[in-house]
Amino acid sequence: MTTVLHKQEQVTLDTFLRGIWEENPVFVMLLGMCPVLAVTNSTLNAIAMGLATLFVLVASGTLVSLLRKMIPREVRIATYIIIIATFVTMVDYTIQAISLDLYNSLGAFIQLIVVNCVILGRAEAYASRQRVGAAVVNALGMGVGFTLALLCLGTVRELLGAGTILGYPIFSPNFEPWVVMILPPGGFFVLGGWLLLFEWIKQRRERRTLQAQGATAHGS
Amino acid sequence: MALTSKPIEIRTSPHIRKAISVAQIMRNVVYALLPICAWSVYKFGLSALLLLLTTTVACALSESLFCWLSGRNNTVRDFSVIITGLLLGLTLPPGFPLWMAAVAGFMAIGLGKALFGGLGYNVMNPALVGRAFVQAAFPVAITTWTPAFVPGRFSEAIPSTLTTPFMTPPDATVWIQALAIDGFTGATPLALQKFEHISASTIDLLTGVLAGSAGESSALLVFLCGLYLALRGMMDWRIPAAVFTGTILTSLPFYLVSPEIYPSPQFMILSGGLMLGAMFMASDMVGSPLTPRGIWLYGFSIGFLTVMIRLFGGLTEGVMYAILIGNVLTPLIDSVTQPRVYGARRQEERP
Amino acid sequence: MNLNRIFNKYRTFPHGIHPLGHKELTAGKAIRRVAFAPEMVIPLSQHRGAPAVATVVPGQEVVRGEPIAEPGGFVSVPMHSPVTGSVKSIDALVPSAAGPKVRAIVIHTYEASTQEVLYDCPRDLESMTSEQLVQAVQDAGMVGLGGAAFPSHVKMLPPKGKKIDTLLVNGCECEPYLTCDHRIMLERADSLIRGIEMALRATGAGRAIIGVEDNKLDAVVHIRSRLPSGGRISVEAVETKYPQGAEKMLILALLKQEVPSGGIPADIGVAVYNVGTLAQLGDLVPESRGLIERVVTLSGPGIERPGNYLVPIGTPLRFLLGQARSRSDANEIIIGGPMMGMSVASLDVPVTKGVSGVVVLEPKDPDQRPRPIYPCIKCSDCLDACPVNLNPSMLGQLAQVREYGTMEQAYHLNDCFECGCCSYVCPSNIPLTQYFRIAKAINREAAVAAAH
Amino acid sequence: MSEGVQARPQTSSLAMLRTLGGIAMISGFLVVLVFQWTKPIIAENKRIAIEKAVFRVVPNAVSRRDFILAPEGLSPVGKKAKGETVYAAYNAKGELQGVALETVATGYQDVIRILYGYDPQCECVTGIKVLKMTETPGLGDKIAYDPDFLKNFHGLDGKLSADKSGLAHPIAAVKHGSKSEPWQIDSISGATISSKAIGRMINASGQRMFPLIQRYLSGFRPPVTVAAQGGEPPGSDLQ
Amino acid sequence: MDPESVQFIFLNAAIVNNFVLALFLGICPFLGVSAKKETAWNMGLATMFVMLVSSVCAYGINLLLVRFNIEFLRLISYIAVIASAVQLVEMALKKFSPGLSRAMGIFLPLITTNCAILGLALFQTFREYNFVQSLAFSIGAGVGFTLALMLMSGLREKLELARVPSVSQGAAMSLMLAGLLSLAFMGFAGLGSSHA
Ligand SMILES: Cc1cc2nc3c(=O)[nH]c(=O)nc-3n(C[C@H](O)[C@H](O)[C@H](O)COP(=O)(O)O)c2cc1C
Ligand SMILES: Cc1cc2nc3c(=O)[nH]c(=O)nc-3n(C[C@H](O)[C@H](O)[C@H](O)COP(=O)(O)O)c2cc1C
Ligand SMILES: Cc1cc2nc3c(=O)[nH]c(=O)nc-3n(C[C@H](O)[C@H](O)[C@H](O)COP(=O)(O)O)c2cc1C
Ligand SMILES: Cc1cc2nc3c(=O)[nH]c(=O)nc-3n(C[C@H](O)[C@H](O)[C@H](O)CO)c2cc1C
Ligand code: SF4
Ligand code: SF4
Ligand code: SF4
Ligand code: SF4
Ligand code: FES
Repeated sequence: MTTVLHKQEQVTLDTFLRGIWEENPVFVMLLGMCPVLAVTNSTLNAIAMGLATLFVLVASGTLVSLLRKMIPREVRIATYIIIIATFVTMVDYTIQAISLDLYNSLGAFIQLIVVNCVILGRAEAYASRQRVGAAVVNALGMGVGFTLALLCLGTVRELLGAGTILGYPIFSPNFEPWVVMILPPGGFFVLGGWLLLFEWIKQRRERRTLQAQGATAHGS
Repeated sequence: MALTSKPIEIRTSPHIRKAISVAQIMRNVVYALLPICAWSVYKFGLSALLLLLTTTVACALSESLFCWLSGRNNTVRDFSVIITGLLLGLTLPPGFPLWMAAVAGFMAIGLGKALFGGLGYNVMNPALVGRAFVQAAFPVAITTWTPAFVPGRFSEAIPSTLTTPFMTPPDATVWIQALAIDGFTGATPLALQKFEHISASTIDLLTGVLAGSAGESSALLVFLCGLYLALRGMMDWRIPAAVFTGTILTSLPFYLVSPEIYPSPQFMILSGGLMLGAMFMASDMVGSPLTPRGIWLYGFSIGFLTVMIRLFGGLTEGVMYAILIGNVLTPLIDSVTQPRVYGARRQEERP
Repeated sequence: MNLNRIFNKYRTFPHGIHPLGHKELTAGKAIRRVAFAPEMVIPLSQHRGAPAVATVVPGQEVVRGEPIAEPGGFVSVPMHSPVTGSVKSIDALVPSAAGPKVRAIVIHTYEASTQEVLYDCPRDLESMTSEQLVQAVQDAGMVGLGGAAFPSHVKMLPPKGKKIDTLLVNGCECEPYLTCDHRIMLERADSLIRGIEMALRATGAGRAIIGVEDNKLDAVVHIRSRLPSGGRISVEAVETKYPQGAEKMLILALLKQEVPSGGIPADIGVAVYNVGTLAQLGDLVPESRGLIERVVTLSGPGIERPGNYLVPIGTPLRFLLGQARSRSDANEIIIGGPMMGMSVASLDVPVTKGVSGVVVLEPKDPDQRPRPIYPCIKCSDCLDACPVNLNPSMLGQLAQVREYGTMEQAYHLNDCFECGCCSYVCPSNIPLTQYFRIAKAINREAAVAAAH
Repeated sequence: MSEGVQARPQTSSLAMLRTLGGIAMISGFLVVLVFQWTKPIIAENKRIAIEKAVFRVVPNAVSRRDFILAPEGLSPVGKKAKGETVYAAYNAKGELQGVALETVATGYQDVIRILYGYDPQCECVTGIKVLKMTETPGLGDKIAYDPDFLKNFHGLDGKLSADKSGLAHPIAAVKHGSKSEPWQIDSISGATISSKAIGRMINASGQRMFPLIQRYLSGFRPPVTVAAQGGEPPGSDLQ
Repeated sequence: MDPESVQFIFLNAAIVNNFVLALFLGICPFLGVSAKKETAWNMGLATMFVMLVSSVCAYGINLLLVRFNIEFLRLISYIAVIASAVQLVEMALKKFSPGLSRAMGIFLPLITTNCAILGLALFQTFREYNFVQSLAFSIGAGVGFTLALMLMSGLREKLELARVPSVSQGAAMSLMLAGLLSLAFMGFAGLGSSHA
């Protein structure tokens, strides 16, 4: 078996930060959308889902990276899936043990972490090529990025849809919740809204830089 | 000769145009809606007036805002946004809190129109997008109906109308009980028919003395206003015709089998928002198909879906959702009903 | 859709539009001659096909009716001098209605030039074979006077394997303002019938049907009263609707047949001639004369003395409009009708064989007022107007994003004959027809580029 | 590029199997480990959940025992009998306080699943608890917490008909404010559909199950010791 | 309609609780492959087909798992068996119906590991559907997925000709459209439940 040589990445702060901003799995790469939309109707669910995904990302990344020299190319995807499914099953039972209510409100989406493209994608594109250290840091970054994105959605949806954050009322008791936000359309709208906001900021910044360049060109 | 003294214009053929433009059509639709608005103000008083004003102003302001944000010319003057505002107001319950109505107007334009590029590019009826949004956001407020012809309605608004923004409206039942109107249950004719199997009389439906949203009441008036537009060629009469056909053909078999449970086709057509929906909302050309066969299919689907939702769905009224579904079906309908071009060879003759 | 369709008893085609006719301005005005212009301009390419080749030299004297150019090929026709005078120049570049400058023969008119045609020679039609007849038609310089100016003799020879069995005579005159065909049918019915019989012989067709819109029932009655016995020729009224006069629509209305997409009428055994064309044929061929004048309607709100004029070919527009007293605030001058005609950029453009009318519009006309262009609101009015059942809305949207290939492949762009109905009805004021013209031109260029 | 040009030696099937097998072993080991560790905790969680629910719908209950009830007879859970699982609830003295039953129907959005208590003595419903629903928040979901609505089920009439084959009066939800009989449920205003679904499902379940409960009433013997009960809950959504 | 009945399960999975628009399953392909009607249709067909296969597989495996009391291996075995079953069927398809295989070809591997497929298998297990119910559920889910995909692709094709503001082009627009579709589908709530 030949191992294709990949450039081994130095572990830097960027290895971690990349997953949070530049390559944010949700807002930039649009991966793993189903859990993002499905479980973010409350902040608690969002956190739980994020942590569960984070755990599976890190654990499977570690294992894949450790075993990367031993896994034949032909069966690598199958191997990754089995590894991921294992950790997901572990998380699944752990959450059941922690709280049945939480488990019920997350529904099948904990088990569906298996097919979350973020995890398989990381295993295939990064962990299988990098040393354990880099793989873990990268997975951590991605997991935190994913969790943060879930939080972005979860807080907005819970705040508007129920007037609470983590179950604690934020507004005056008479606040009229916008029920649509915790219903399916609300998930799409809030994620779409975040993307619109980011795009708007991006375009504005580009315009500003262009203008700035134009101004300096004039000045010189 | 004087002829050369002035520059002559060069245009391409055709050099004449039918003397009717988009702004003109839109203005006439507004005219056609005014009698309906007037009737609803007469019926529900100050609250209805404030509601219509709020939705219209909210829509117009949102349109200006989004035009400004995207650096485009302000398009309020083409009047289409006024139609959106008025229709939105007409579909809401008369006592709907004004702040929610403003949210509806903002969503109608933002989510339903500006997002896609404005007039002509929206995929769904903006007014109904606005209404569907608040229906999902504030399900309680939007199903709270108040009685018509309340004494003193011109001097005093329904309490829920003036709710503080972002707050829960006061319970309407207290106010209604205080009025002590005989037999008012807060149920629309459709709800009565669905849950109690009591059909309102045709005359009541035609003249509209019953509870319901500001615009869903007098079927006759709405019909006449729509007729005006159709006769002036500013609305495609085939769409309402197809909606009515679809409604009748779908509801008739049920009615014939068990008239004690299922309502008659004429009740179906005259009750709820069907008349307003068919005449003014399904007929919005932007969201309806282009092809002749497509137009019939579209109208028929709306009639069919309306009856299905009314008879077998959870909601009492299905017109809004039927039209929205019709709107999203439009691209598919269009693509399967392209007309046969003159002289086109038949399939088997193709090489 | 309109109720008219249900109550009208005359045949027609689906869709189309009903613009205001304005025919009352000129319908009652008998054909009158105009004076000769001091200088006549005769472009060498007034027709479809190859340009004619000049046979005169500068300074040469010509008499009215004398050939001055010979055909440049089979799909081409000779030219004849409309006046007696001297050739001032050949190959001069003069403005054309379409815009670019074209080559032309310029003739200086002698003051003494008379209306008498000095160059003719009567002949016996009965003894001529159909080949000889076709040749005679070409020698007469005849092209379609209905607007397209396609050499008439070409249409008499169907492509191999095809046979013409029906002659349709197009007396619809569906364009607003124009009444020249109407006057010809009223005033020259006998010439028309002579021309039809000649065309029947030349093509070998068994019958001829004259189609006339029902706003000209007087013409129907008049022609019926002059028809020869035998029943080979008949007159049918059709509904007044634009573009009833387009040959594909007329064929559909009268014969319930469709010309296959991309084909010509000969494919289904039909040849279509304009009434003016055949009336001229009936006059010219027996005398061996050439086409040197035609009836032109001058009309529109910008004209003080509207009417039908017999205009020598080559008369510059400036001279003609002076004769008809054009108003000074006229803003748009159209050669042809307002639906399909071209607005001219220069008054030095001469009247050519294809010019059926000159319409002068004014800015205050309600259908002329400038309006903003809106996005397509999908009102489907254009689909209900398009006589060939295209989807102009979709075509227009595709044109705006420059999807010209898709327009042709998926939406039958090439079946559009640019009648203008879609632009006419569009409430958003989108220049649809113009888009389609551009799209076709671009596709043609792309195809040419691809062939090389 | 040089690696690409070299023919890659085929990985032997043995190597593949070895790897896959190894991975499978590891994962099997991990899963079993976690499963074994969490099993008792989860079981305990489920037991508490069921007990909470049962004790909520049957007042004064402190212990429970699960039975399978079918027209053919009553048998304790565990024996492979076919029928519906019911939860008998007992007070501190070991007397039968009531029976908790599960039932479903479609509400406004989707299926609603509830647990409700039935007291064979008074022949009435003693309470309900919504186990699962997706009704509209603020409207349909009031069936779970609206005190006025829940009051309907404190002593809702479920008397058997004379021939003991069904209910004397069908249980049904009526429009808000028009309850006039003890077997009627006063609907929530604005959520008639959800309320009617509750009425419908209790009626359907009651018509079938109440006669059986009455017929086999003597079979509902209390557990031997209160604490010994529990164990694996029956397969159900009850958690 | 009885909530356990086959018709109800079908209708519910296809429309009322549409997999994509109400349950958020299969969002990635829904956003990724809905730009053109043609590809959307092929993707829909492929998904329907894989759903049917995986539903049958999952039903069979679950019987075994319950029989041997090893439910904790459910997730691992589902995903492994579904993946290999689709692989097998794909090979068979290539052999017997190359045309169909070409149309669905590129999508099959993509689908195998997506939430809609695994979600379907898990849901039918949680809901304890019998074999016929599982079939109805999988066909309904497939039809619903295809419907959502076709509607979305129609809208997106139409909007390709629109003057969309630069900010809302791309993924944000697709999500908003999905939200609007989901909003419109709320009208079907409760369809099929009787209210008498
Ligand atoms: C390239 C070309 C070739 C044609 N060939 C023939 C022909 O062979 N026979 C015929 O009868 N007409 C022929 N036509 C004439 C057309 O059918 C038609 O009568 C002419 O273009 C004028 O039609 P219009 O005024 O409707 O545009 C041809 C036209 C064109 C443009
Ligand atoms: C939109 C359109 C309208 C036309 N209208 C007329 C008409 O009213 N009368 C007419 O004779 N020809 C009309 N034509 C031209 C005819 O199609 C056809 O070319 C002509 O009748 C052939 O006769 P000709 O070659 O003698 O001119 C129209 C063509 C088009 C494309
Ligand atoms: C967005 C929306 C959500 C609704 N949700 C529910 C619901 O969850 N449960 C319910 O019974 N009715 C719900 N309804 C109301 C029903 O459609 C119906 O109008 C109501 O049940 C009739 O009850 P009433 O006669 O007491 O007003 C909802 C209505 C809307 C508009
Ligand atoms: C006959 C007719 C009906 C219309 N109906 C609506 C409508 O229901 N809702 C709406 O927002 N605008 C309506 N409009 C206005 C306009 O078409 C609408 O704002 C566009 O959808 C915006 O692109 C209507 C216009 C006409 C001519
Ligand atoms: S000039 Fe042309 S368009 Fe006008 S009537 Fe004659 S044929 Fe028709
Ligand atoms: S110009 Fe072309 S597309 Fe427009 S109506 Fe005429 S034939 Fe149809
Ligand atoms: S594009 Fe127009 S002008 Fe050119 S040949 Fe075709 S019909 Fe004639
Ligand atoms: S007539 Fe104009 S606005 Fe109407 S559909 Fe056609 S192109 Fe669009
Ligand atoms: S996360 Fe559901 S399909 Fe990708």
